[in-house]
Amino acid sequence: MKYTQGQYIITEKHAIAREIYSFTISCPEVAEAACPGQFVHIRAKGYTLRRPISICGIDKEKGTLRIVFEIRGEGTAEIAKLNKGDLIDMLAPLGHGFTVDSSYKKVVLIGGGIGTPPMLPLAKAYGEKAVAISGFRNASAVILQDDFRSTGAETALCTDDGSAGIHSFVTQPFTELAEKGGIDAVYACGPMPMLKGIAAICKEKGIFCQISLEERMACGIGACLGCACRTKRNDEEYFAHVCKDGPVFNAEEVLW
Amino acid sequence: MKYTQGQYIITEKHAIAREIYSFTISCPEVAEAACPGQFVHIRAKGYTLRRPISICGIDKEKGTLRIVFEIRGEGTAEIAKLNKGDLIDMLAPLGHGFTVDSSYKKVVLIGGGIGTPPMLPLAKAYGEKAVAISGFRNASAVILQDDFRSTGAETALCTDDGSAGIHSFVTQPFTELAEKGGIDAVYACGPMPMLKGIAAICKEKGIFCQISLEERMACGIGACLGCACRTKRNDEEYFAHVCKDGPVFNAEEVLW
Amino acid sequence: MADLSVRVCGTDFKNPIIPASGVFGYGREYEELFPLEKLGGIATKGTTLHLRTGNLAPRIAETPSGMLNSVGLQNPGIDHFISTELPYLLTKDLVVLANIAGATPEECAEVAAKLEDTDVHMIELNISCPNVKQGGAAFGTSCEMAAEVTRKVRAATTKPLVVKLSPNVTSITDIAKSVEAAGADAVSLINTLLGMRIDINTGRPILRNNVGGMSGPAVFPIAVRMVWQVANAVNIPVIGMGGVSSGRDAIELMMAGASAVQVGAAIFTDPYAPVRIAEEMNDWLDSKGIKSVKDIIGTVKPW
Amino acid sequence: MADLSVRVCGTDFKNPIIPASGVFGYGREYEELFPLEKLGGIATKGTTLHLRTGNLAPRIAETPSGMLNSVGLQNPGIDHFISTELPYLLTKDLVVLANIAGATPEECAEVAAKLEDTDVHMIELNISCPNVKQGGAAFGTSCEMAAEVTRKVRAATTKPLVVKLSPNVTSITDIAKSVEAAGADAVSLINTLLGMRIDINTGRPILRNNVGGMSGPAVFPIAVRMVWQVANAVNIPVIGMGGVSSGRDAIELMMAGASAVQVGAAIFTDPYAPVRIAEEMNDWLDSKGIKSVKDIIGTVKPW
Ligand SMILES: Cc1cc2nc3c(=O)[nH]c(=O)nc-3n(C[C@H](O)[C@H](O)[C@H](O)COP(=O)(O)OP(=O)(O)OC[C@H]3O[C@@H](n4cnc5c(N)ncnc54)[C@H](O)[C@@H]3O)c2cc1C
Ligand SMILES: Cc1cc2nc3c(=O)[nH]c(=O)nc-3n(C[C@H](O)[C@H](O)[C@H](O)COP(=O)(O)OP(=O)(O)OC[C@H]3O[C@@H](n4cnc5c(N)ncnc54)[C@H](O)[C@@H]3O)c2cc1C
Ligand SMILES: Cc1cc2nc3c(=O)[nH]c(=O)nc-3n(C[C@H](O)[C@H](O)[C@H](O)COP(=O)(O)O)c2cc1C
Ligand SMILES: Cc1cc2nc3c(=O)[nH]c(=O)nc-3n(C[C@H](O)[C@H](O)[C@H](O)COP(=O)(O)O)c2cc1C
Ligand code: FES
Ligand code: FES
Repeated sequence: MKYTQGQYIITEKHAIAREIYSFTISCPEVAEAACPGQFVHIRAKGYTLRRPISICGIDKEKGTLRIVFEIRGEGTAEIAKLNKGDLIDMLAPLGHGFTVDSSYKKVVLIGGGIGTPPMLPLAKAYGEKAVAISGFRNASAVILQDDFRSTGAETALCTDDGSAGIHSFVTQPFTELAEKGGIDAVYACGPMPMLKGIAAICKEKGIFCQISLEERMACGIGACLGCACRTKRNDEEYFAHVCKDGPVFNAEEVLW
Repeated sequence: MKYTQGQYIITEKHAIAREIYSFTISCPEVAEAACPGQFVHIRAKGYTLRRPISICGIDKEKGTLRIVFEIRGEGTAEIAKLNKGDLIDMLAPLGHGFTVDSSYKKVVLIGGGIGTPPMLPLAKAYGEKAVAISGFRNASAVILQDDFRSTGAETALCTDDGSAGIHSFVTQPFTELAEKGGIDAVYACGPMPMLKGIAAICKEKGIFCQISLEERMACGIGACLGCACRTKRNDEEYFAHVCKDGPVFNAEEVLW
Repeated sequence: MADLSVRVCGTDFKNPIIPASGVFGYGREYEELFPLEKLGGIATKGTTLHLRTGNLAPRIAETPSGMLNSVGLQNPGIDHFISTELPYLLTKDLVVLANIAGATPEECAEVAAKLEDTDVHMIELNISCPNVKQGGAAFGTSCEMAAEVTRKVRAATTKPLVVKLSPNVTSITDIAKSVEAAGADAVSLINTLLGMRIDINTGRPILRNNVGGMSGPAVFPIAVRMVWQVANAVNIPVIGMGGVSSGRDAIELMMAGASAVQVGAAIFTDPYAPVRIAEEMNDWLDSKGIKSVKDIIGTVKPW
Repeated sequence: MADLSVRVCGTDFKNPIIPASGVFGYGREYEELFPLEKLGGIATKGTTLHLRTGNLAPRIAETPSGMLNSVGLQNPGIDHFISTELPYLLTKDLVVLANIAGATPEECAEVAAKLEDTDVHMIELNISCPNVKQGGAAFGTSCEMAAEVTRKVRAATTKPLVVKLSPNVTSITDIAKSVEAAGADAVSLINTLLGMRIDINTGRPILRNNVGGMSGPAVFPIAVRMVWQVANAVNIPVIGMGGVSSGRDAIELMMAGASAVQVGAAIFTDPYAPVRIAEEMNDWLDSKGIKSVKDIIGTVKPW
């Protein structure tokens, strides 16, 4: 199975910050097939288009997935109304995830805001080899720090206003780390300016960097060509699709 | 107040037959203003048009209304999902109700299928002076017979297949009653052929007859002219509107 | 409190929200629910020279996020409007747009002429109705017919003349330019899109008229596109409508180029829609620190 | 089990359901979910002479009961289609409609000519795309252009030729009659309606292309009306589409006159939509005791 569509039971629901929810979903076949960096495509009652949400946790033994999402508009508000015990309609797992290489000695995971959730499965995969840098607007938007710590990863927390952790953007602690050297790979998800900044640093230092992109989607599986993204492959421009070729891309492929 | 729109609490919900529900709604101002034969216009989540449903019970003391409706399509199915304690959005009370005259000695109330509910407030108003004839497809569709009996009205039950009560259409017991004479008024609601049949008998016997009509509605209050009904007033054709001039019409006014 | 007032063809509206013609009658029924003064204006039910009984029922059908209607211009005729409905509306503090229609250009002009001696504020000429002289095609579907009826009505009135366009055309900008050239002071759009539903259990169209006009949220993206195209094609104001059901929708239509916004089918879902929409617009403007709604008209920045 | 088979232009479909062009790619992605054999046919992604990269993103916006797209005919070109996609599809037991487009009538004809030596079952010519020679107006918006491109493609192919009509026109029956006269074997309709959405927080159109094509349940009543009008105006079969999302919708479109039904945006909501719709049609026919779906085509009884 590559992906499948079905209705799955929500086994846990938590509000983990203002308008941010965590769902644990029982979906054994999907959990079995899922990799870090992939996403699920969720149907919102009353809406034509599904909503793409990154996978934030994969428990193959329990057969569960975890997702963490923020209410950004009507569709996510509708999904947030679902409760523990309700069925959630997902097309999953979708997309091309992160490259996880067990030979890497040190990796940096950088999440900005609601881009933090997809970093968690990587933290679990790399454990103590990972440094997880997370950035948020302010203290009240901070999520998942305990989860990152419990994977054994080193963590660094930044806020734009200094109300929690370091008063800086994620690029500052990352630059410091990068200066020290020894980083095998950088993985990032978050707002475009952040991703651009990180990609530039990695390019300069010659560090392998993968980023997870967002685009408006219809099918979610590569059929409709809705989620185009300009990339470069073998020096030729290539219109890739975020849902199938991504959401994870090698940073150097992306034409910003 | 003529009518108002608001969200009201459902205080009771019962399934009273297959796909037929009874709601009791706490709405003191609406109950205060309501008369037998009027209807409420209910918003169904996700639908543009409201659904018109007759008032089946008015308790001015408790400040409640009762409605009884059948799932006929998507909108009524959506309304049926509401539960006790939920809010129901109503524009009410609407329309022109039945003429209730305390000087009448004997009246006949005739309800066919889901046209039975609006007869109940009349039974309450006339008590022992009323004979309530109800007709249904079969035994499993029978509703409200205990309610009619508890008003003191005499009741007669017909089913199309004889699985309960008399094996006949409502017109048969009604014709027998009409033959006996002494009827001051007939009130009826139900399928068109039934209403036509009753109106014809009343016309022949010279009995005052009021019927409640259905038509597809948008505004429900007489503004959009959506629910036209051909009628005759002072011998001139008059395009009446079911929501405002009706739903109750004097049978002789209607151009079938 | 943001300043919600707008000015269209020299007429001041205290806010840009106007119930659309046909959904609001002449205002009396909704006045039970809220004072008409809360509205910027009112577009009255399409009125013709003589009483019209309209089409047979059913005249209403539901569609996904919308509806069809085939009322067929039922109305009591212009004389009744002038004697009975207009005086009442003129006692209210709002702009009255008299929506008029006719079966020939001459009939439309005659209706407009009758309004000349009244204090009605504006005339909204509905050109989506069939032109009997031209075999029944709607006036609004050809530049020539649209221009002709506009010219005739223009000659009959000194009132601000708003011509209401049909969306059932290949190029609404061509029609808009024709009516501008023929003397329209403003255009309003969109009227309903022609649609149909069939009851599969009976094999009959749901509407007795077989087809009807579609409106409601479903048509909103078409309205935004057409308002944007027309606002960029003409130099007269555009009054936008079609599927508006929230303050955000109204803001969107104004950014696309509308100077004021009419609200139709949304009223059936929520009878307070016009009032709520004006309030939501105010809240949004306040949240963005925008002082006047006039500052957003036509501000969309195309890519 | 009702008989769901239909025959269009001499080609047999095991059931009337066909994923619409553009939503289903060349079938590979959905084959992960169900065997393509469950479909009556497939209308492949619109294919042009050369590879096209399409428009910049965002290309997708949501609308009430619908969506906008501005993919801009991204496709790998007809040679790639013939060498790589078509052979795969032809191993499946379904009818393949090759949807083609071009910037000039000549380009369309050239694409069709390339398909002549293949075993593709039908050609579906999309005339909603801009005609570069005529200043960029869509072929499908004038009878002359529609007829010209149809004639050129007709001359280049002996395959059954389905011409796919644009709904953004004043009279779709006139266009349908023109393409019939120019040699089309069937028409399919409707393509998308031009719409627009604006992000009011940025003041920018949501689509990078500013405007896009609207489809989904919102447009269904327009599709029913146009299918009904066209089926009554031409003597060639009509393939219906536009907003179909249930078996009941498909039945309704066939009663209006469609011989087969395409399913587009509904697939995004429910990827199994085409399969489910065929099953629902069967259930409904069985419940009514109708033996063959062919018995409902065009059976609507207008008032
Ligand atoms: C691969 C991927 C992974 C994502 N992972 C997460 C996650 O883990 N947690 C989370 O909170 N959010 C995530 N997002 C963003 C999330 O998809 C959007 O916030 C959501 O679609 C907004 O829907 P809405 O109905 O609330 O907003 P609306 O604005 O009402 O949505 C309207 C339309 O635009 C689309 N849209 C709006 N914003 C975005 C966006 N940023 N990206 C893609 N489509 C958008 C919607 O899907 C919908 O089709 C992810 C997006 C992508 C592409
Ligand atoms: C004055 C009045 C009183 C009514 N009282 C009752 C009652 O007490 N109990 C009850 O069960 N039903 C009653 N009805 C009928 C009820 O309104 C319809 O069954 C209901 O609107 C169907 O909605 P739907 O969404 O289930 O069906 P759909 O077919 O999905 O509805 C589509 C559209 O058609 C309209 N429509 C469909 N059938 C009817 C109909 N028979 N009358 C009017 N509009 C219709 C709907 O309102 C909606 O706008 C009454 C109707 C009227 C006009
Ligand atoms: C029931 C109904 C009746 C209408 N009658 C008229 C009319 O008489 N004159 C007119 O110009 N437009 C009429 N319209 C069109 C509306 O004024 C408006 O242009 C259209 O409904 C689109 O707006 P909406 O989507 O907000 O409803 C009518 C619309 C409806 C729904
Ligand atoms: C994302 C997308 C891409 C489309 N691409 C094409 C295309 O390449 N060629 C074409 O003829 N129609 C194309 N269409 C139009 C559909 O085939 C169909 O005509 C339209 O969407 C109406 O059907 P629906 O409402 O079921 O989606 C596209 C539609 C969508 C949503
Ligand atoms: S969303 Fe359809 S190709 Fe990506
Ligand atoms: S429903 Fe609007 S007039 Fe009756």
